[in-house]
Amino acid sequence: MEPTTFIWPFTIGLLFISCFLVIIVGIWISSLSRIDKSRIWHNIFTRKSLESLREIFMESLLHRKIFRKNAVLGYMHMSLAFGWFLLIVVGHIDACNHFQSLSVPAYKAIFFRFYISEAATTLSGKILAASMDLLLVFVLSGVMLAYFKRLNSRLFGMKKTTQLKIGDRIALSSLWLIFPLRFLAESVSAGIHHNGSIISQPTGNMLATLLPIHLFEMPLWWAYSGSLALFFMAMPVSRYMHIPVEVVLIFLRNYGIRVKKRISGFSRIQVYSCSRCGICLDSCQMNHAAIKDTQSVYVLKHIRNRNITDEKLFNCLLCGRCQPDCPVGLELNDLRITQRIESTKEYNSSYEYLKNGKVAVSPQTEVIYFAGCMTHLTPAILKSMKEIFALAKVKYWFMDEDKTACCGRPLMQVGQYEAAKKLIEHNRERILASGAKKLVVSCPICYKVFNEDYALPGIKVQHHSEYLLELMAENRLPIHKLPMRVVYHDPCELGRGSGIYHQPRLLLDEYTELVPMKNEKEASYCCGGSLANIKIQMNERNQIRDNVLDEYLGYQPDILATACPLCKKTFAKSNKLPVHDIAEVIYMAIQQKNISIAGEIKDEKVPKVEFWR
Amino acid sequence: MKKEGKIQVWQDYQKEIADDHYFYVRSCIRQNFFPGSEQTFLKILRKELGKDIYENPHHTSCSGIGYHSDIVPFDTIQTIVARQFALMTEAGYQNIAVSCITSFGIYNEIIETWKEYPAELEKVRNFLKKATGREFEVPQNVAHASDIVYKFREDIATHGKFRLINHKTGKPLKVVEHIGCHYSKMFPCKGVGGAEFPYVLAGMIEAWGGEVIDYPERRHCCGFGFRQYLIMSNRGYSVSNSRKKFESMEPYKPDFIVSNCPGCPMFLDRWQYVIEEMEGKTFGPDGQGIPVLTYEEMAGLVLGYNPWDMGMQMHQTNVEPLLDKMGIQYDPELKYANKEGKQIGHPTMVRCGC
Amino acid sequence: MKDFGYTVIKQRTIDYDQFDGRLLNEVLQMEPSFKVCLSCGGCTATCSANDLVSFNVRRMNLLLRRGETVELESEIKKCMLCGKCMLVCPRGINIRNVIMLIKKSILKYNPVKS
Amino acid sequence: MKHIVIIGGGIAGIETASALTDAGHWVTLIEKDAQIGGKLNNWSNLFPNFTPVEKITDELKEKCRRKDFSILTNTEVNSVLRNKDKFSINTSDNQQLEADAIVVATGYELFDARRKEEYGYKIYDHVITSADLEQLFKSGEKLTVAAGKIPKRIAFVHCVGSRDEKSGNHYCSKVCCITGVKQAIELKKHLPDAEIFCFYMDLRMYGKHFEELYREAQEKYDIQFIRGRLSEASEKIDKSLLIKAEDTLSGRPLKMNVDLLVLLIGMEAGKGTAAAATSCSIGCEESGFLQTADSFLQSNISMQDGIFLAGSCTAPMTVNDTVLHARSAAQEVNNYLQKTR
Repeated sequence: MEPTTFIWPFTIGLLFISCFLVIIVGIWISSLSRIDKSRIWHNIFTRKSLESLREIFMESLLHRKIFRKNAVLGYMHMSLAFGWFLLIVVGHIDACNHFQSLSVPAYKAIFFRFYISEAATTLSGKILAASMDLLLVFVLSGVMLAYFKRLNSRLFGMKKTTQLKIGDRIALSSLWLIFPLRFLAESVSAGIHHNGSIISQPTGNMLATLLPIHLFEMPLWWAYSGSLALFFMAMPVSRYMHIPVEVVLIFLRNYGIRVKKRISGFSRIQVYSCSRCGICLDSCQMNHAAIKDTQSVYVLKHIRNRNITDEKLFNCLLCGRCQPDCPVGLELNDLRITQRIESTKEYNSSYEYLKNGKVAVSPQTEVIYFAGCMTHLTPAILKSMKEIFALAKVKYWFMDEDKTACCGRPLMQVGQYEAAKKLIEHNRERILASGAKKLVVSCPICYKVFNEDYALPGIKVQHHSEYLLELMAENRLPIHKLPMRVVYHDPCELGRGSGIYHQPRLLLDEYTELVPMKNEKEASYCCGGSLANIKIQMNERNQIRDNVLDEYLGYQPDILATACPLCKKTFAKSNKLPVHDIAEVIYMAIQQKNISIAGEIKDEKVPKVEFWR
Repeated sequence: MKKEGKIQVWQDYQKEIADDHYFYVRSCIRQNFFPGSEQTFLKILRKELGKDIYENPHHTSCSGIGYHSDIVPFDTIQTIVARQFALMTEAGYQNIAVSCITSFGIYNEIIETWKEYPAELEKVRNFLKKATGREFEVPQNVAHASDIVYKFREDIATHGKFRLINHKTGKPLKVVEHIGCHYSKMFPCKGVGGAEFPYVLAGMIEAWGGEVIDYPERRHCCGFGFRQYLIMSNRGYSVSNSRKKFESMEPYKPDFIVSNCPGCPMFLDRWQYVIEEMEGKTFGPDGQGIPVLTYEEMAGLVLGYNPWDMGMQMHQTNVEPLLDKMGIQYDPELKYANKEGKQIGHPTMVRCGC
Repeated sequence: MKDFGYTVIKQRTIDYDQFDGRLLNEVLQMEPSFKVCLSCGGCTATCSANDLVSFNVRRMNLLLRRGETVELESEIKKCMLCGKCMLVCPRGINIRNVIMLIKKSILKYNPVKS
Repeated sequence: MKHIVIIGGGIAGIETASALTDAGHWVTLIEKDAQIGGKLNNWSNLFPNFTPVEKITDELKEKCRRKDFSILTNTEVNSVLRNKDKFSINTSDNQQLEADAIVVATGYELFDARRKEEYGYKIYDHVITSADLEQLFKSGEKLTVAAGKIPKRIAFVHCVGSRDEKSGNHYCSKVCCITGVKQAIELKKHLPDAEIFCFYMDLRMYGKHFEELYREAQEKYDIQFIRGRLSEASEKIDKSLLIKAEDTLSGRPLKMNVDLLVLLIGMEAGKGTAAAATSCSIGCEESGFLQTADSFLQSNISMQDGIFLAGSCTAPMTVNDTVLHARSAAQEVNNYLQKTR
């Protein structure tokens, strides 16, 4: 059979989307920084490209990460993506095999069954035809599941599913129609021309007995082509852009390109790569406060559509819980921060007053202790650290004992990078002037910024949990196990933010009975007090906190240990569970040891430990 | 505004004002600012009301301006005041009639001090005796000159040839009354009607047919404030205060302002010119100012006295619009003529068509 | 204009009738928790920036409520957003958002700028 | 059976009478007005939860109906004579009453706002007191100002006649702060578009739910609180009022134009209590309120044996404080009568 007019919608659609993609990806890549461009050139002909292909296969086609989260959801995504991919590949092979040519035009492969007048005769042809039928059924099973998911997302292990807009609706509807229409068109053709295979032929025969299928053949092929065309046309305004863009993302990511502190082609690529699967919704603690429209998936959508409001952008704890869950591996926190930088760039402060030199001159020292603003409101942490320093005979400079600028991290969390730079510069000069080798920090918020943004050559930045572990390992701290069950809350900025999971646990294991929990380390909760969220109300913070505390209470701990003054303050407000910083716990254990040596404890079963409130 | 409420307040603040035989003490500055006013007062009392009022040419300044400018100490001013009382006592008078509000305040302040601290009185008697050999009695009645005019307001109304009425429309003239701060703000019971709603000028205005305007900044100081004016760099404060009052009274379209203080009419009058020079702003109709009168001038106009005889040409804000409204005949040619009829030159005036 | 060596001095009085409430309304609408400020001054007492420069968080509320936009703009910039004040506030006011809202909205309403 | 005469038929009087009747005594209540209930009759709703006053007055009146004690309305006490343990009371209608004990429950009087001349009460058209506002709420009339306009901006002045040496009252009247907050909310409910300001020196939200109501006023009703005492009010040409105060937290003078000014007037001991102090020969404190034997355990005990004190004749009190004070007075009287039996 010769090409007929119904192929045109498909062909035009395909041409359109191909051109569109080439242009838009071209724009994005050309807007990358010179360094990023050179990264592409340096890596394109290396193993990294092959690794990218492997990753594309594993993630974009097989959806391994989703499989890990939920098998049915994984199967659904895999059947659609991998199934469709195979349909195209096998379809082309089938067509090439039939026409005995290596350059078969796309429409001939896509509408192959329309162009053959009889069933395959060769063995290879038969196998290919049968696999095509099976693949189509495989894809259709995915489509069925997708229908089902719309109706009931809980079956897929998801509490929520994303809401759709018009572009997405068109694309989604046409996507859902493509495969049933193809199946019907092929079956009807098989009923008329007997060119089907193991599934389409019986279906076609059955339809032929029931219906005047002659009348349906051409409309069905038209509809199939039309739905493909519609899908291609709707793609640029739909979430299905993620299909091609994710491929680009994987390559670029493997070449070492990351989201920077400004909106760039790469951040646009990340934004377009969001498939809006909604997996990020589930792990989001904002749900506990009934805030349901500020999660990453929605914010990325608004960023893409350029209609993001501050109310949504800033209503996020930046706890990063959603990030490990993202099947596309998007840098969700950084994308949001980049947008926050953009949104607040008009009004950064310059802190001219820092130049007036109200701060003390830095003394020469080996060790600097920087407590952090918040720690000044938790004197128990301060006192513990001071006592431990004294015990370990460490000479140190308490840098922010008085009159010291903030570390700058709280500003960065709300996008005020330019303002933060001024504070960083100021503090950095003071730190460097001291000639210190070590900077011990009690607040994870400060710790992260000192570590990542301060450029302190020759100075080791340590959170006090790392530092205390070091002192312990050097036998500079007495060890005494407190007979109490402790659960440890990972502060976001220390855990997911800086990868410090083990040091606090090693310490607590040594000094207490540390109880492991389900949601810890990468999956740990945010306390709800995060400074990154400037929109959330106090009662909403409390709801988030109480949810977390309720789960912790399930482990029946004696105390809750954490390593952040803000987490401590946040939890302590509820009075549900005594909460102490790790430094307090260790100092108390040491004290307890001293007491028991002195033989003052009569009843050993009752731990006579008093914490400061 | 409820009249009954005000009447209630006025009734609460009735003061005793002597009936006759006054020892008159003049104001230092009024004789320069409004030289005809005190003369008019004496004329009214002697000629119209037939009262006995005596003044001794040897009386001095009470030194109140020096006192309020932190230059004259309290002991000194007490002794100076005691000397005035000695002159009064020597002349056989017991009632003092004070022309100046500052002096009135000073006399009251000192007499009250002596009541509270008799030792002070003895001390001052001693001072005066040592310094001048004089002795004195504390006056039995201290009245401000406006109190006396207030007391005889009905008599003046009967003798009067004019009323505070626009003779063309027949409507009462709208009058802003401004009371000197030291009249009753220090001792509300010493002023007719108290400090919040003083009645001394309002009573005259009402008795003579005018309508009192009660505008929001009524209580506000004219801005003199002693050092506010006396030190040039402070004068901006003085103008600002007057300006605040003008702005507040402007919507009521007052026909004139009347005051019972030496400084207030001076500043309310002169600052209108200054503000016009600085900002081009005037507060009366058609770019005119609001005429500012002393209560003696107001009484004099009611009694049909020649405005130029009362020194009303000394006002910087022209009074002619008011004279026209009241239907008072005057000869514009004689405004700047001296007693011999010779022209003495024209001062700069607030725009008023002349 | 004649120079007398002095001029009419601008009043220190807050004239509430001249108050332009747009900035205040915008901030309160976006952050209603700010309505309940008691002017206790706890925020100022704990303020990290106040250690280094004269900066009074409590006064931001007053400047905003009295329409002192010019001063507000220069003052608000001093905040380092460390968040200590929020741990102290007895009324649970979301102070950091207030600061950010003012910084943003003042660009629109500052009479000097516009 | 012992006979007790109670002077004053307000909340304290009725509550004491009721409790003493329950304890088996014969009680006579003397009230100078035509009806009992005292000042409460002129109020509309009670803080802090907007309870309609009728709920309280109806209950009190019901107690009077149900319980067997005599009430002499339109009656005042002329003199009280002691004869050992007995009192002989002469009333204004020349009745002679013999009593074993007397309870003084003469209550308070509202501060006469005219005494704060600078606020212009009864002089300016749109200056009213908190009591006037209650009457207005009670009457259900629409609140309008000049030319039938609906007020757009309203200011409340706290501490009018309280904590003010110039009014002669050094004490705090206790109820005005919360009354102001309550009335501001009520006005805002009536006039949702109005701006409402409260000018205060301190806000004393000491009672149960008071602080919560204050917060609600800020949070839900946008009532603005400005710390500063009003120096003066002046009427403008359009009958609105120019008010001046210092915004003490900014440290600058502030002026604003308001359509209505509400003066939160305080409590004074009043003529009735002064008369009782004289006729019963019991002492007054400097504030004019009656002297109690002490402030803690004997706050119902007067300086005269057999004469007891109940309610706001001893100090400014809220309705619930008065009720409690009255009940404890009844207890004290009962103990006393047991002893003298």
